[in-house]
Amino acid sequence: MVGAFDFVPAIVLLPFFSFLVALFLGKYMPKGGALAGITATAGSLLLSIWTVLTVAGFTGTATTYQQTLYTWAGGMEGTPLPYELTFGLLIDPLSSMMLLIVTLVAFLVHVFSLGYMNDEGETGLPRYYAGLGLFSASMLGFVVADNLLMAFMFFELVGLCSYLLIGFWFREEAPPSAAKKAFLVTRFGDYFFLIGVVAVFATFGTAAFAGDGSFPALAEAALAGEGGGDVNTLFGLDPQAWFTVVGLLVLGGVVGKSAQFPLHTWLPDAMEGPTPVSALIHAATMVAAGVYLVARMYGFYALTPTTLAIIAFVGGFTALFAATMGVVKREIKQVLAYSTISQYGYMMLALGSGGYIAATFHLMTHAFFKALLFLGAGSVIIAMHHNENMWDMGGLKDRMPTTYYTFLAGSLALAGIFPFSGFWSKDEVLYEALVHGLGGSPLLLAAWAMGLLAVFFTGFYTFRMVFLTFHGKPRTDTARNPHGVRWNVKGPLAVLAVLAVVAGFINMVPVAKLTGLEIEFLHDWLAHGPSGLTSEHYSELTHDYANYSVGTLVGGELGTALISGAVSLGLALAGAGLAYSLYNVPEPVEHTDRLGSAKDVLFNNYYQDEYQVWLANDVARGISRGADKFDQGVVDGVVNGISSVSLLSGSRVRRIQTGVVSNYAALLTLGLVALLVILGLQGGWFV
Amino acid sequence: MNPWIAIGALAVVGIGIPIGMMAVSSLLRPSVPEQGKSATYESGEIPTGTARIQFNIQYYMVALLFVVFDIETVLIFPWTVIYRSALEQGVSLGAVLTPMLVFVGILVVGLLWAWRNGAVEWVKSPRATRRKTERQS
Amino acid sequence: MTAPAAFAGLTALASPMQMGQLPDWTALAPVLILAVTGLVLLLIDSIDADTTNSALLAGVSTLGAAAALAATAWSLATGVGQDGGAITLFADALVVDGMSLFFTAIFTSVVVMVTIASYDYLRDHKHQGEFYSLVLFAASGMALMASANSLATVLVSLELASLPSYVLVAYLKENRGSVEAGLKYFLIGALSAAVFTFGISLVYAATGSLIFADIAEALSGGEFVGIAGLGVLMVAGGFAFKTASVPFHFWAPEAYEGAPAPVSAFLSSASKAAGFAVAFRVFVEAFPLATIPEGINWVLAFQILAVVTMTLGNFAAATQENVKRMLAYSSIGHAGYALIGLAALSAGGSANGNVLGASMAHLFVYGFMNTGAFLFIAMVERWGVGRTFEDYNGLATQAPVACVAMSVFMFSLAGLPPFGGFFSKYFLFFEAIENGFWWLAAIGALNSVLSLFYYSRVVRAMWFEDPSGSFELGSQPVGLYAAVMIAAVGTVLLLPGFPPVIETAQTVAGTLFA
Amino acid sequence: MVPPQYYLLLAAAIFCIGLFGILTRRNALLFLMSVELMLNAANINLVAFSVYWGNVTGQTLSLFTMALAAAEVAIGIGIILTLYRNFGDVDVTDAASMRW
Repeated sequence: MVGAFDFVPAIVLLPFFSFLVALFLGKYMPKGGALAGITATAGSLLLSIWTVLTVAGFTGTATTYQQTLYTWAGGMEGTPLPYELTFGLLIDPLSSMMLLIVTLVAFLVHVFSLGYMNDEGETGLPRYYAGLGLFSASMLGFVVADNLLMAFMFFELVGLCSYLLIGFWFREEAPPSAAKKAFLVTRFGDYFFLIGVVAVFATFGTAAFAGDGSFPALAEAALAGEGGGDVNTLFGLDPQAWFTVVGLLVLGGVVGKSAQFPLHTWLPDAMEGPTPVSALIHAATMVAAGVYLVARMYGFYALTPTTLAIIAFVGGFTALFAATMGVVKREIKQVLAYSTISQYGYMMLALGSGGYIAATFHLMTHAFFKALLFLGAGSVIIAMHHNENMWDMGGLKDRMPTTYYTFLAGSLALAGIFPFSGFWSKDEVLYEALVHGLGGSPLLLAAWAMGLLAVFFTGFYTFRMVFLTFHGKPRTDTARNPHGVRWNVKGPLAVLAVLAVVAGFINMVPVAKLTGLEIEFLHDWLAHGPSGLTSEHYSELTHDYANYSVGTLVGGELGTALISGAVSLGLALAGAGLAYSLYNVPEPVEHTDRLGSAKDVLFNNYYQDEYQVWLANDVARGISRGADKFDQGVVDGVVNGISSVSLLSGSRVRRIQTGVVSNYAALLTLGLVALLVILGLQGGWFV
Repeated sequence: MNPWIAIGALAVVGIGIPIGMMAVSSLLRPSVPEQGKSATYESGEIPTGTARIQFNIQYYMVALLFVVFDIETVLIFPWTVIYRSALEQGVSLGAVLTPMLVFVGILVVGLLWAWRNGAVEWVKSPRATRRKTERQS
Repeated sequence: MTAPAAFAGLTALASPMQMGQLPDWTALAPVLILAVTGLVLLLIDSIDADTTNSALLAGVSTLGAAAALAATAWSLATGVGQDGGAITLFADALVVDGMSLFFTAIFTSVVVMVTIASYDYLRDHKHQGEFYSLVLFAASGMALMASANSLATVLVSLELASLPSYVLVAYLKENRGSVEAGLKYFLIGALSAAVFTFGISLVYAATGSLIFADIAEALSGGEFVGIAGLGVLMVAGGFAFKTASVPFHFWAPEAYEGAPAPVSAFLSSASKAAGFAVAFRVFVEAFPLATIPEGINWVLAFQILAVVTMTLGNFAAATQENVKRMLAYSSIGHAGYALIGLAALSAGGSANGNVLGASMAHLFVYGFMNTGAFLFIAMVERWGVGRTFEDYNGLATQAPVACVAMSVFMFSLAGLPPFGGFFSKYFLFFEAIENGFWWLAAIGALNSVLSLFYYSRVVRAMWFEDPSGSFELGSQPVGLYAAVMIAAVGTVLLLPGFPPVIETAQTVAGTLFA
Repeated sequence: MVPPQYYLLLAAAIFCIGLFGILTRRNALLFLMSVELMLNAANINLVAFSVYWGNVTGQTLSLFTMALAAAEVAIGIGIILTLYRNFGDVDVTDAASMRW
């Protein structure tokens, strides 16, 4: 029977096909290939919905799917390659949910691009749509990958596409350099990832995510003392320590792609790209890829408490750190950029503190409301004739109500105001960190505290942005007479706004705990799937290997959940309230001076760029200079020496070819006699 | 008796006789050096030029063909040796004859080619051709 | 050959075997097709002695070679000589098995490419009929070499392959380079043939037989070790000549450089493979390591030959100025790699069959990439572009497609992924390590690194350097283009297509040791 | 009966004479003659040991060797002729334009 799973490859291939179409035929098509992209992503979206329904069990019994499509190396009998390198599909609740998110956002971004790019008369549209198509295709390929190597390859493709798209306006000065920065910084993380992939192969002989022979399962067996012989640890480390090393190596790629501290610096610069691209990058694709990867191989991370703790700590710190920087930004997209970093920090915090479901939940809700915010910002930018400075806006509320209300919905979600989706997911993230912190892992409490504090800043900068943009009086002429936007901008905004409001209802943990109703749909969703890939299995693992257990405040789990929710809501409201009092006035002024010297620090993003540039320039240059000396002097010396010796001996060797055939005969005879003597002496022919 | 003694004796005698004869004659004969004695014998003609003159290439061509085809007949010898006994032992005539016919057939193809490409023609040397045309004119 | 054995041979020739099955001699179909095509070409040339109808001649020879290739492929596919054991003919003088068919496939593929390419290369030349028939006679000699099961047939078939080759190298008889090359090739060849024949006579003296299996049995008695050892060494010398291995390689640089480029392609690919085919069979079957007296350590000889050959070939190639001569030396270097197939054997080694198979697979891939490279040279010669690296500068601006093909050949020869040459070399070195000869693999790998230097020089000249003069390439030679493209496509396709090749090669090689 | 070593020695001697000729003579025709000598050394071995082992294999092969020698000479003469035409001599060391 033909089921949804037979069409899963098409989900990936359709956008790829649109990439080809846009690339080669785009200039002959109306709208520069946009329609191809829209059709393809719409098709992918429909197929993803079908897939999700199948996984949910609506269309039959088969609810997961794992299939190797193509073995491109190894696996032949008697070959020296001990590993099989394959392309395969893995469809389980996690990946099918992600498919849905990615295809939905990609589809809406394509539609929105009609308004943002086509209607604005941009040139180079085929290139743009080709990039979008390839971007979506690579992300989808990454999502359905059933092994780490395939995931890595698509991960890199995603990085490449982001480079192409961020640098779309390559004739200007900033975008190419931002693209380069994005590429290089994420590549820096990916080096570690690549080493990690190799380490996984070397250790386990496989990189499959799921199944009995998958590397998380093998790692688990090795730690449990069963079948430890199948695992080769390197450098004489015991399995636990070695797995930590491997996990951290892979985490390098995650930190780079998901813009976690200290590799987050590329992301704000990436705002130089077209706004729909920013939406795609931050909501559904590139940045999400890192977090998704951790979730994908959570069965492995759950085994190594050190890695988990690092993930949680980095996440919590990034959440707070980025939120504080978002407070002072003047440009609307910059604020959103820092909020993205901050929100992904929450997801990492959740993953690190054993909240697999919470992270997935926040990944989903964030995808919706962040896509909404970016598209809304895009709409504002269209209206403002591509001026992004919030201090030039104001009062747009009345002139573009659709944008305003949808943007407001997104902002409420982002700030975590009840009952918008962001509240539920962020609340669950913090709840998980809290209970596991209380349950005997005090380190998590520190991460939790940072996350909690970040809630306040989130509320503040979110509403500062809203008030500055939409409220008050218009501060410039453009703001007084904004450019109108059409259906292709409003449509996606509306869809996303609805989702941003309701997406949280699929997993209302505090309500469930309060009422005892079975409404934790996401829990149930992630609890089924291939054995070893379920949330229950993960919580067992974190419990057994990382000693994560649930601790509570007063009132048991329910009380803790309520207190946690109330505190975070309160902080968010406090932040929003502060913003209200400062900025919801007809003529808001900058209050940053009150921050004193902290202002400079914040404006300069804690001098992150500076120190990295210093690192790159001075330290790295110093090291490079030393390395260069070493390279030029010693390595090159040796290499040049060898090569000149080779060439010299080559020119000597060729001299025996004298051109005189008599000499050849003599040398031939000599050679034969020499062989005869060697073999004769060795074999004792002469005795 | 060791047969080698006989062979050795034969060799000694065989080498000894001519050496002895030459030695004796050189002792007996009078020595009258004269230029005519050391000259190359050319049936009484006075020799001119060196012996190393260019022969017509066709000498070599025919000689080559002869060498090749002559030696190929060597390969027919083993066949002739077994031909009769093979027939007597009941091998069919076709089986005995076919290989040799194929062999000769291949040689014939080669000969045909050589013939058609002028290897067996007694081609005129350029000088001879020139002389002929001069005579006609 | 005793008389009754000869009768048996005759009977086998004439009478069909079992009902419903092809008679055994049909297993020789590829050889017969090649030889008959050669004769047909001679006949065509006899009928019209001055013909320069190259389309007819090239067409007939290509058809013949393709038919032989098809027959070989059919035999390989249907398991002739493999499923039911090897087919032996003429009282064990010839054998048709998987290995002989595998090598015949290499020869016939190369002949197809060479004859297609010659269509253009030989235009305006006289004596084309002879050229094509000589190529086919040499090819049938090579195919016979792969099937030889007795030192007598080895000698005859080796000469059948060599004698036409001498003439082919000297084919351009007005060209001093070609004549000089032919002379050197011939003189060294004659000397090597004499050494080889003397070696055979010594082996015969020590064992009293020329059939491989009987030689192996007689040698296991351990008598006449000295004589047999000298004979084995001299026989190895004969093969070293055919495969252009040091110290019998001296003819190769000159012959490849001076010969018409299609002939260079033919010699350096097919002729070399033929030498390896017969060497593999002789040394594995007639002088098997398992039973040969310890004093005859031919593996040591091949180890020395392999190391010296690849090192000398690559080092000398690195400093060449002439592209064709560089390829000639690189061809010597590749002979060194292929020699690993014999040098990395050991008595009772677990991976013996795999090593030999990997070497065979390397020769298969080499057949395509090296032929293609020389045919590209042929095309460049046809265009009248010079021969040195400088003359190739900027060639890509004029002939991008051909230069892409040439770059594929160069990178594949260097063993870079993603081309066929990468896998074949990789497997060769890997199997050598598996069989315990990591140092051979290490030397091979070092040499490969060096080879990258001079191969990339060609690519750099073609693509990155500015032309030193203006090109007048003139017409596009269709046949040459087609042949180069066939080789390029073959080289690329051999990456995904490599598994069946290596599997076939290792299976048929494994049966030799069984 | 003559012991077989003697034949071997005779063959080896003739082989070495041929080899000596190859190494010292520059005339292409003498080169060819030397090669013939070496081939005949092999023939001596073959015939002698054919008798020693009591089978005709060696003798048969010697016939083949002779035929091959003849074919080789035929081709050799042809190549030497073109050599003469191009280089004006049959000295093998004259043809040395390609080297290194």
